[in-house]
Amino acid sequence: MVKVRIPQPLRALTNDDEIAEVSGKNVRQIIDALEQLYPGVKAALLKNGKIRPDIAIMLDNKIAQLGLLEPVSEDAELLFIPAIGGG
Amino acid sequence: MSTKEKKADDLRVVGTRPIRPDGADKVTGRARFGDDIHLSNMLHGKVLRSPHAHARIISIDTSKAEALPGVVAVVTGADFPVIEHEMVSQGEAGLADMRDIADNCMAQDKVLYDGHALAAVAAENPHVADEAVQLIEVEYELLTPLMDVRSSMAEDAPKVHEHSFPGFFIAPTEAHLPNASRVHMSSGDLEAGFAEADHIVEREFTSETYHQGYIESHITTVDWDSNGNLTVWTSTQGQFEIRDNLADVLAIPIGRIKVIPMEVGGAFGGKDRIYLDPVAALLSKKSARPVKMAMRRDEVIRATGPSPGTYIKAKMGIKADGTLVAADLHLAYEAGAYAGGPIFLGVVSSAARYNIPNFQINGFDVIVNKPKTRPYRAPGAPQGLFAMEQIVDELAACVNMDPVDFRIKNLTREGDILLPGFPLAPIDTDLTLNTLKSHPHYTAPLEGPNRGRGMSYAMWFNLGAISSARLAVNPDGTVHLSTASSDMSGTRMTLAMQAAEALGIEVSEISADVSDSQSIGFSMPTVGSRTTYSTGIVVMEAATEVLKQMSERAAMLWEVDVDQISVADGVFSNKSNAEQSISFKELGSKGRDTGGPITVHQTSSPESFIPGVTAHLVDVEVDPETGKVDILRYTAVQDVGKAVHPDYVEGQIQGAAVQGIGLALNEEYFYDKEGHLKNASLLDYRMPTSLDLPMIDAVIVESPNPAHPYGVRGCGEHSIIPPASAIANAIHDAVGIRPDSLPMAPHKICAAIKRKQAASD
Amino acid sequence: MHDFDYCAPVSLQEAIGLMATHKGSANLLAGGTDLLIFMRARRKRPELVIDAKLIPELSEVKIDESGLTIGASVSCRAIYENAEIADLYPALIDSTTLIGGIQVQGRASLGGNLCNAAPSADTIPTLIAHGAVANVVSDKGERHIPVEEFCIAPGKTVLEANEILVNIFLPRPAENSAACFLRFIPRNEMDIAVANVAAFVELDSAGENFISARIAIGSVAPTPLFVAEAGDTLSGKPIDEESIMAAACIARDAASPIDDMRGTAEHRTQLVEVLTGRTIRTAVSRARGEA
Amino acid sequence: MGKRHHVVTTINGEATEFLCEPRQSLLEVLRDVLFFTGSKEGCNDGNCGACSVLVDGVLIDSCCMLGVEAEGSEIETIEGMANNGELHPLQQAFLEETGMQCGICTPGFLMSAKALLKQNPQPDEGEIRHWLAGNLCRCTGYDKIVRAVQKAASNMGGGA
Repeated sequence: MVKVRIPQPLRALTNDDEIAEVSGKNVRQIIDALEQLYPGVKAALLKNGKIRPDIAIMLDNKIAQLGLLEPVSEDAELLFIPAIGGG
Repeated sequence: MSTKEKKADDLRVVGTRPIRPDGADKVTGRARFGDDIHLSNMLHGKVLRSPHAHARIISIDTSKAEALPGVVAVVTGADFPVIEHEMVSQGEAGLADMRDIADNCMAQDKVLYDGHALAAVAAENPHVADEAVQLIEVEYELLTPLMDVRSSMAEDAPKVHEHSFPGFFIAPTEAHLPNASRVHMSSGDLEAGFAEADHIVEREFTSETYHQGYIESHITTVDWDSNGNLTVWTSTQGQFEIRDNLADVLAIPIGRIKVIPMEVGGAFGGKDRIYLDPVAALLSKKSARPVKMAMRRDEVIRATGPSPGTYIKAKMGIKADGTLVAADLHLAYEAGAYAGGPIFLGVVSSAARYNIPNFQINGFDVIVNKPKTRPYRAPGAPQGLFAMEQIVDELAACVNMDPVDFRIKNLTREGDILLPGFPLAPIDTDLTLNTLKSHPHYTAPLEGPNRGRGMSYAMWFNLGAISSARLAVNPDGTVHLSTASSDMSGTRMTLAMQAAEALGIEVSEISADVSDSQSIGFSMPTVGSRTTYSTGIVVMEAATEVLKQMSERAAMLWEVDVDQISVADGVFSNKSNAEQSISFKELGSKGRDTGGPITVHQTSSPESFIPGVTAHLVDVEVDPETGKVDILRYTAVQDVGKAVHPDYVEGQIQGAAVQGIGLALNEEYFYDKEGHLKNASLLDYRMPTSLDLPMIDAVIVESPNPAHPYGVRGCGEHSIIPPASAIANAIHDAVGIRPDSLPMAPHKICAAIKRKQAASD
Repeated sequence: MHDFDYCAPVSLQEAIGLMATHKGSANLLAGGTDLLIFMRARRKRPELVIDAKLIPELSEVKIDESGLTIGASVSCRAIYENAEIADLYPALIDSTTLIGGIQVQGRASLGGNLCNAAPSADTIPTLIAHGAVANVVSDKGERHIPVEEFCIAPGKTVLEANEILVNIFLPRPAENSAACFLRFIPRNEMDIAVANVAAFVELDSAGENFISARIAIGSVAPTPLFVAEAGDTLSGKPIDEESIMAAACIARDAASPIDDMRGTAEHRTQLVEVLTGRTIRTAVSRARGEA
Repeated sequence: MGKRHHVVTTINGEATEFLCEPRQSLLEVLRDVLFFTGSKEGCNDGNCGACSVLVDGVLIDSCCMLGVEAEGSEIETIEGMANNGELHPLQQAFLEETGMQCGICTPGFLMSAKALLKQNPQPDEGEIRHWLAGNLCRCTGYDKIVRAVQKAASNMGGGA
């Protein structure tokens, strides 16, 4: 199972659950699985069929580069964090 | 092919101090910056800017300007295509609404700050253009300006924008805060945390808007040719950002735009976005001639940058043993005239460096009638730390702990979970603080009245993100390195050094340049302390591929399998015949005979969120009669993983620390009540001069970053963060007051000393 | 910048003629460190710019028994590099070494600083403290104007549109006298005074009592201000903190500063008191030959 | 457009004539008329020193002087600092001590430092900092610039 840390803005949809365990082989499947558990999550995370531009996905402490297509290993930990930078 | 894994102490090139390739041109005046372009038949453009902070544009009449002899073209907002409101990722520089970006280049319906562009003229020379601009007549309906975050967040504040700026982490607030969006992060149980605290300190802080202050203005030259192709010569941190912004704002295909990066005369985060470029493009299109536009200094200050002013309320609690147990931060940061300031970075940098089990941060991105904020070296961090590191100092004193020991007790270490939810990547955070504590400055006597010492500790993350590099082995066996990473401080050299290290050749064998947007693959701009680290990794990936292809050539020459070829220190050897070995240069010069020249182009995206930490120590002397603060001694310790070129690393630390000293003591935007900026010059915007500073002792420590082959961490931004809080702590040590407002200008210090005297009388 | 004509007369007569015929539409140019900036900012739009640097009378420095005459276009740098001036008028050195950076000092003139009439001008309080006189000519004749009467509002002087400031005369300081100028700025260089003060003191031969004093303050009123009472209160008083602070308080009370981007009224008021005390103390040391 | 004046000067030792409008500053003339683009514009009001040149041996900001005022003057710019390709000791020291990052302020600092060493061949740190205060650098924090000037002074053995 993939461990997903639920970011603050989604917790209204997850009844304040902070961690969800779902299965999936890539980010798209993980989000679909989350949607099954917590309806509305998918619409919050996606825009025009893509991960919203202000969200970065962190998989096992590395920023995912492939968006929804990023492969996810079986016991991975997945995190949604702000896409941010510096000067 | 087999290569030997390099250990840090094996490095031949990395860690040395060769002279940079662009240096000779820079000391002889030959280096070509944005303003050094002179094209045949070129016109000069100038911009009309709003004198009002907030007004509706009723009408613009350009007829008199057009009639002035020498004027060739005039544009206004009406000449811009109408594009949709769409939130886009501005790369790692944050999010933006593309329509807002266009509107910032040229106002459409409303002007939103003193200095907002609303028309432009191209003429035969800059003086005529300047005169013509003054002939443009504009009728305004004045609106109420909102000049600070608290006014903008007031319940009765007028709404600046009709459109909202929906984000995922940052959400529009309730209806009564029409100009603010909110980001919220928390962990633990705040109430319980404060309940178990033995000491609690709560304070409020404010800070004013300040600017990046690069000495080179914003300058661009655009040629819209008769085929509809645009060539742009500009001074920028990212030629691809300029290209992509231009394509969006002008609604033209990316393929028609070529951006040629000139030498960059300083940027610090402020040159990753279009301002003049689309205006010059439209003037060029209208006039069918190339157009150069350069901002005057007052335009740079009025209409570009800056870093946000803030209002911060912070409450922190510790147990009697000095353990931090709870923190509650309210951070309200100016976004400027459009949404999307550095609030996330303020939140993340405030939260990262200490373990605080019960933590809440509410961050607000607040629209005000000031120029749209842009990233400035560790955006959002100095302001947050000005608050927190002073409270930390106060809490340490509550329990009589040494300030360094207090921080060591609470600091985050590798693997600790940070507030956004991810663990801290490998770094030896103790090393930096212990180094500061054992530095002679820490225990040096500090005698004399009104003198004090203070310290501060900061953590910042550097970006990875996409870079491209191309290595070409020349017919004589020398190597050319191209990247797309703008070089503002010597990165052509630090990248060439990494290439030389990886290839096993001397750095003098490598030439390096920064290519235009059509000559190399996409790269993120030079931001976020990423170039030496991230582009460096990509360069080394390319170098590995070069060695692989050269090994194949060696195998071909010696008629053996490639697995018989070993490479070490620039020499290819045949494992099966000890007699056969060949140097990189010799093999390279046989390129034509072994299958043609070798060129490797590499694009990839190294990891982000590489932490770096820095601890600063400062001695000050306060003149209690005038409130003036003088810096007597300054030491900055920074963990840079591995210093590729130690001189440049010291330069980054020193330069950042001095910018931090500037924003700490004197730099600020001064607006009158109507929102007119009153100090838009380098006379009254007071950046530090050489006479305001001592030598800055930059101490490099190196705890290797495992994500980089040589252990490199980004180092460019970090040291701007601690100075304000370190100086505030030193002022407290000197005269017993707690500065609560940036900059710590003499009149504020004076007033605080008076208040303290009055209270003790 | 707007379009204008330029000429460089080589005699005072020629310049007087040009000023008379271009009444009101001509500007004299000395160092240009203010005029060029004002023209760029559209604060001045002369049709003719008259370069004053080739006019002999405006370029002269003369020291004799009566005092010091400095031509209006002489640069700050030429003043502070003059050892005789440094010896007799150290406050003038204080002032001229503080204007701008070395580059600006190479061009900026004493006359320009006076005619520009900025409330914060760094040479004017010193000139006032020294009892300097501005010598002015025009096609209508000569005028000799005490510097404390020269400025009438920010950027405005008593000069008529046809008049030329030729030079500034500073009387030779008496024995046992000296002056000092101090300004407060947030940086250490390249700034406009938040407040500034010049004090001239004459002591008795024992160096124990004030005989007379002249104090002028700047950046705290629409023009640089001669505070006669502050100096007068020192006359005949012993040199001690009580007399000095009494003068400082009078100077402080004469200030009527405003809040602006360079400082607050409250801070400026305090600075006048502090700087007055400090300038008097330094002037006293200099008069005693201690510094 | 304004009436142009004919101006005769010497620039870096070469007799040079040019035409300019009275409103063109010496900096504009150098950069846009004569294409000596080594002098830089940072502020155009005498507050950053990026356009520093020597006129008749005196260090000035070329943005604060009109081109027409240069009649009969000897002007030295950054382009004349190296001698036939051989770098001046200050230029060499700025390279060796990395007294620059972006490089936009560098020509101005070099001209200022050259004027300083001519007048005071062995300045101490305080004298260097005071003299260079009219030149702003935003990148370096001045530390390495001051060291470069010290090194050049030492290499020049006290003789400018």
